[in-house]
Amino acid sequence: MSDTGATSLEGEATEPEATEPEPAAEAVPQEPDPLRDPLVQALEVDLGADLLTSAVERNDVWVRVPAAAWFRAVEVLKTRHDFDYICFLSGIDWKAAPDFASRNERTFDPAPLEEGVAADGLIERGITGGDTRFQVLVRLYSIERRLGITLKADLDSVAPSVQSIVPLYRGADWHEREAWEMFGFDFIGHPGLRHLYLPSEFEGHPMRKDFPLLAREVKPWPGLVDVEPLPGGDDEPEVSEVS
Amino acid sequence: MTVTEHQQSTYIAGQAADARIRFELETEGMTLNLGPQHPATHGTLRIVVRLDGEQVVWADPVCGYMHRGYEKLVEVRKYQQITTLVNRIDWLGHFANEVPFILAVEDLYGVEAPPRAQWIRTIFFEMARIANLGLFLGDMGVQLGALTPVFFAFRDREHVLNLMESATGGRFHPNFDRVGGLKEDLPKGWVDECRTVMKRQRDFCDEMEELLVGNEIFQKRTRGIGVIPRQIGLDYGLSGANIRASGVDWDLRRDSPSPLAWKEVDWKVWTHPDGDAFARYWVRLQEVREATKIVDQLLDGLPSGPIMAKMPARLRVPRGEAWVSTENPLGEMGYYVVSDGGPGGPFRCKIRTPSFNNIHIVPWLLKGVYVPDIITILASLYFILGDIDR
Amino acid sequence: MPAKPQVPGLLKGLGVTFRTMMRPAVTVQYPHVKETPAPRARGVIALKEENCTVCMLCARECPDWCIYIEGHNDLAPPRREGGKPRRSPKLDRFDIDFSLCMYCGICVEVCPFDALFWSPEFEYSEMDIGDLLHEKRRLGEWMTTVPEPPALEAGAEVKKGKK
Amino acid sequence: MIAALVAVDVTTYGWVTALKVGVVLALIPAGALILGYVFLMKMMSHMQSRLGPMEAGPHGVLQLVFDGIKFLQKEDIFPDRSDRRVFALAPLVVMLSTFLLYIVIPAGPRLVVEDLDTGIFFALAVSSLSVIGILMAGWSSANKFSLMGGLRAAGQLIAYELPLVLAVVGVVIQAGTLSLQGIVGAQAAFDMSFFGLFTIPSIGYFIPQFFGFIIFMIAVQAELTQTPFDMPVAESELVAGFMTEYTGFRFLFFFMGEFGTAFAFGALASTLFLGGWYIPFGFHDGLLGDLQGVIVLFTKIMIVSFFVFWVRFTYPRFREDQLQTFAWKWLIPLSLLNILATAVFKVVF
Repeated sequence: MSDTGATSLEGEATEPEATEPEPAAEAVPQEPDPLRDPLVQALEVDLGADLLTSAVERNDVWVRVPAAAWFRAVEVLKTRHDFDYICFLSGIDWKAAPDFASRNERTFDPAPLEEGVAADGLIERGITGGDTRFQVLVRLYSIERRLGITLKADLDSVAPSVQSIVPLYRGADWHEREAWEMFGFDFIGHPGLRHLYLPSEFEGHPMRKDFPLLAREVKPWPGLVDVEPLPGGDDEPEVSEVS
Repeated sequence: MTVTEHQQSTYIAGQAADARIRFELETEGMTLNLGPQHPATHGTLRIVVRLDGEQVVWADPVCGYMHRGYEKLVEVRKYQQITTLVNRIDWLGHFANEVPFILAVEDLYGVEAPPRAQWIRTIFFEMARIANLGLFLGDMGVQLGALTPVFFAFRDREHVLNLMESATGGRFHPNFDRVGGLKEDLPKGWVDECRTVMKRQRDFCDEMEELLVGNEIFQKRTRGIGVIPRQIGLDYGLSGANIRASGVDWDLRRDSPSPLAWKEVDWKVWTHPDGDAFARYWVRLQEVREATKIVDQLLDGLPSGPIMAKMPARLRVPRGEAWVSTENPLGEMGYYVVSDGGPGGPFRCKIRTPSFNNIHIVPWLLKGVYVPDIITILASLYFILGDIDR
Repeated sequence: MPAKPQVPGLLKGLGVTFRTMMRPAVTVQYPHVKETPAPRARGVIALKEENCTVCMLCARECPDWCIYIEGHNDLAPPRREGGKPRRSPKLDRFDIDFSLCMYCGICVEVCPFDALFWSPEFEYSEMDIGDLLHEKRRLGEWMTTVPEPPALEAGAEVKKGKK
Repeated sequence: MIAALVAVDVTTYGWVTALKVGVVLALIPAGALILGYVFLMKMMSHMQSRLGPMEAGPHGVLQLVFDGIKFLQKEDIFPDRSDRRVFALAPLVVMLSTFLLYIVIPAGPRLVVEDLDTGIFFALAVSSLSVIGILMAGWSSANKFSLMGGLRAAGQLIAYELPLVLAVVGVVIQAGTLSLQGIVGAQAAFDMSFFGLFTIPSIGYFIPQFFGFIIFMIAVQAELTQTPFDMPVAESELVAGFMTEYTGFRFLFFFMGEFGTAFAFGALASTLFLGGWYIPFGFHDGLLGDLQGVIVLFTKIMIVSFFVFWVRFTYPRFREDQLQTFAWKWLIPLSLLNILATAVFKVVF
């Protein structure tokens, strides 16, 4: 279970309430959702222990499974609950983002430890929590039941890898190639992991948080030029900082 | 004449079988590069095609020539700045790109735009559809060789863009959507102007019907070509008119709970059983007509009132995740926005674009197809390069 | 066996093109006849220098970082005698690089002192891209082309005090 | 005609042919310019609700002239792995076939370069020369797209050569002679009388030979690689088909070849089916007859070309195999039937 106290939910709570430690997110228990709760129950029956956390929030179903049970979970969803439409598959790098917006000079340096950033520098997770740096997520949709589900799995921080779901959904091929290219997730059993967008000799994984965005390094921020101090003025140099 | 499932699979099997036989005869096929500068690809998509005579043995789209790295750029910008960036993804459906992002952020922030803003957003959304699909109706003609339809499309699309410019200031990039409402209200006389333009768009649709849909050569070139069975389409994640042309009755405007004003308007979702290039053209033609009807009804019932909810000057979106997808002109476009509660922009923003999946079916679809049909199929799938490469 | 082409489909197409030939053309001969863009069109940004207090908000909010501002503070006579001399900021340099600008309008909107306006002027293309960097004087000149904001639609709620 | 005006000493054979060759050489670019300007520039744009070129000269009349000059000063590029001689020769071969077509077309009682008594046979034979030129262009420009354009052109032009010839056979049977001057004369003398009820003064064979006329026009559309049959120059697939690699005056040759042939085929169609330079009233011989013949032929060409270009700007393009099946399975049987019917009528009446 995640140690960072994200939404953790045990057992058969009929209506899963999202207890957010932070006051910011609304902690009101959802009213029972007739459409989605049976699905969550059915998943709990099918996946059993593999269903780590699940939440019905913002009229959507979010489920987190361990990386090992990834293929099985997707297979169960496709065969038993006829989720026949693959919306997208992507990844998230939960490392704390260097905070660009609020400070004056937008140089990139390791992020300061702010509130909400756990000890190991991983930022507070979203709805279904998680404990490693990388997470892969897929969103499936069932056309008849007009129902969508987002499946997440934590991947190991050093060598993130997971079973490829191309045998189940042919549409996942390019999504997985993009995730491999951008995040460095290795998809076992993928027909041909090669670069989708970037030139073949490109090293590094751009979407990782520690990959610097060079555009912001090359050009100094025009806002740096502050109103220079008063000639012989008495007060300290005027840094017009409106924040 | 509609193409039954059996007919379609025999056609594909026949084509593929011929391709294989010739392949086994070790006749040295020709590898052809369609693109990245090619008149048939909307932008810079390159398709490496291995031909045997005029038939395709395999095809492999290569994209990335227009990869601008949106998802990375979005992470270093504030919410206000992102709407400008985001409406450049699908540059024909200008306003329709901003809406799902703004809805996702409003969902995270917990604010609800006033009804008048929601109605005007829906009007602009449908006008983006008319402008986008209007161009497709003409463009499909020019891909098949008919020169005149595309000029009609551009001529009548001008009025929709002028309307957008008079209201938002930008013809292609309105940047008019704000978290919590819209930037400004409509200028005087805009509503009547809009009604005349909608009338003109319906005449344009009738012209297209007469010029292309009824034309026997057009039907011969598109019926039974590039047939996508329902299950294969869903497997690849096709959305929008491409999947509705294969008989899937699914439209996010009706099926997903969206705060915009589609519920207050009665309209019909058009589908077609065949799933071939003709069906896709036909479905989009009906969708444009339907969109003009929607806009008319919206204009009649436009509520009055404020245009912007009360918002703080400095927007701080609380921590959380949200996924909102809407029925964009090209298909399902969605944003998965993760906010870390910080002052800056979103922590992560996955942009799900329809053309990415729509083009993913091309290798499967182009097997055993003639060269001229490659262009017909690509034109009928109607992708925009900005969508694929993001 | 291609189906025998029935006549109506093909002839209707010919009918459409013939009808269009008879109707007058819609194209506008640009250099001789000029279309006036809508009053709200975002053509170029005009600067009203008196309003500007060098608060750098627009430079900071611009996504493309294409506004370069330099200013200094002058000493203005104190409001009340014996008080501290007032600091009135003066603008030295206010350049907008229109080759980078993507016309999003955030600077015009975020400016708290209403110093920046949109003008629908669009004929300012240059031979050399360097000249697209409009300095303060040039932005001031555009002020004359800024139209009155158009009246709002019937159902709109006019905000109080909005200019 | 000019020969009659000029002093006697130029009646030697050498001078007359030189004069005729000069006239025909001037006719091809003039024909191409007129057709190009009136139809490709003006009519096409008005059909697409735009004005077309307006700047060059009043109403853009000199547009094609300036285009020509522009092409002349363009750089003459040879693709690097192209076969230079064949690449350079291809446009000339295409121009050759256009040039030879003009020899047999009569524009007045005495205005014909050479009134061969196997006129129409010669014209059709010569018109298939352009296939070789197009193939040479397609193959020699070392570009996959133009190779495909060239091969498609070969397949299409040969497939539509047959209906072209068979459609003409109907006319020849009815006229009884192969020479074009003879056909015009036969049409002049041919006035239809519906069982004595009333007689329509002869305006050519296109009423009795209606199917022949339709097949001929479709075949002409294909010979000129115009839109319902413009696979060889399919802009949206092969960029510009066999002409992709050509620049400068070589492309100008192709352009003139294309519109020159359109002018020539327009003349051929009006001579075979619409009565050529002859109209029932007016002068028929002497200088005025010639003048009137030229004007009448020109208006008939304009009418025929109007239909050809009107179809070109409206229809999408056939796919290669549909195009072939349409020719082999539809046009050729129809034209054979037409010949049979004409023969039967010829014998009965």
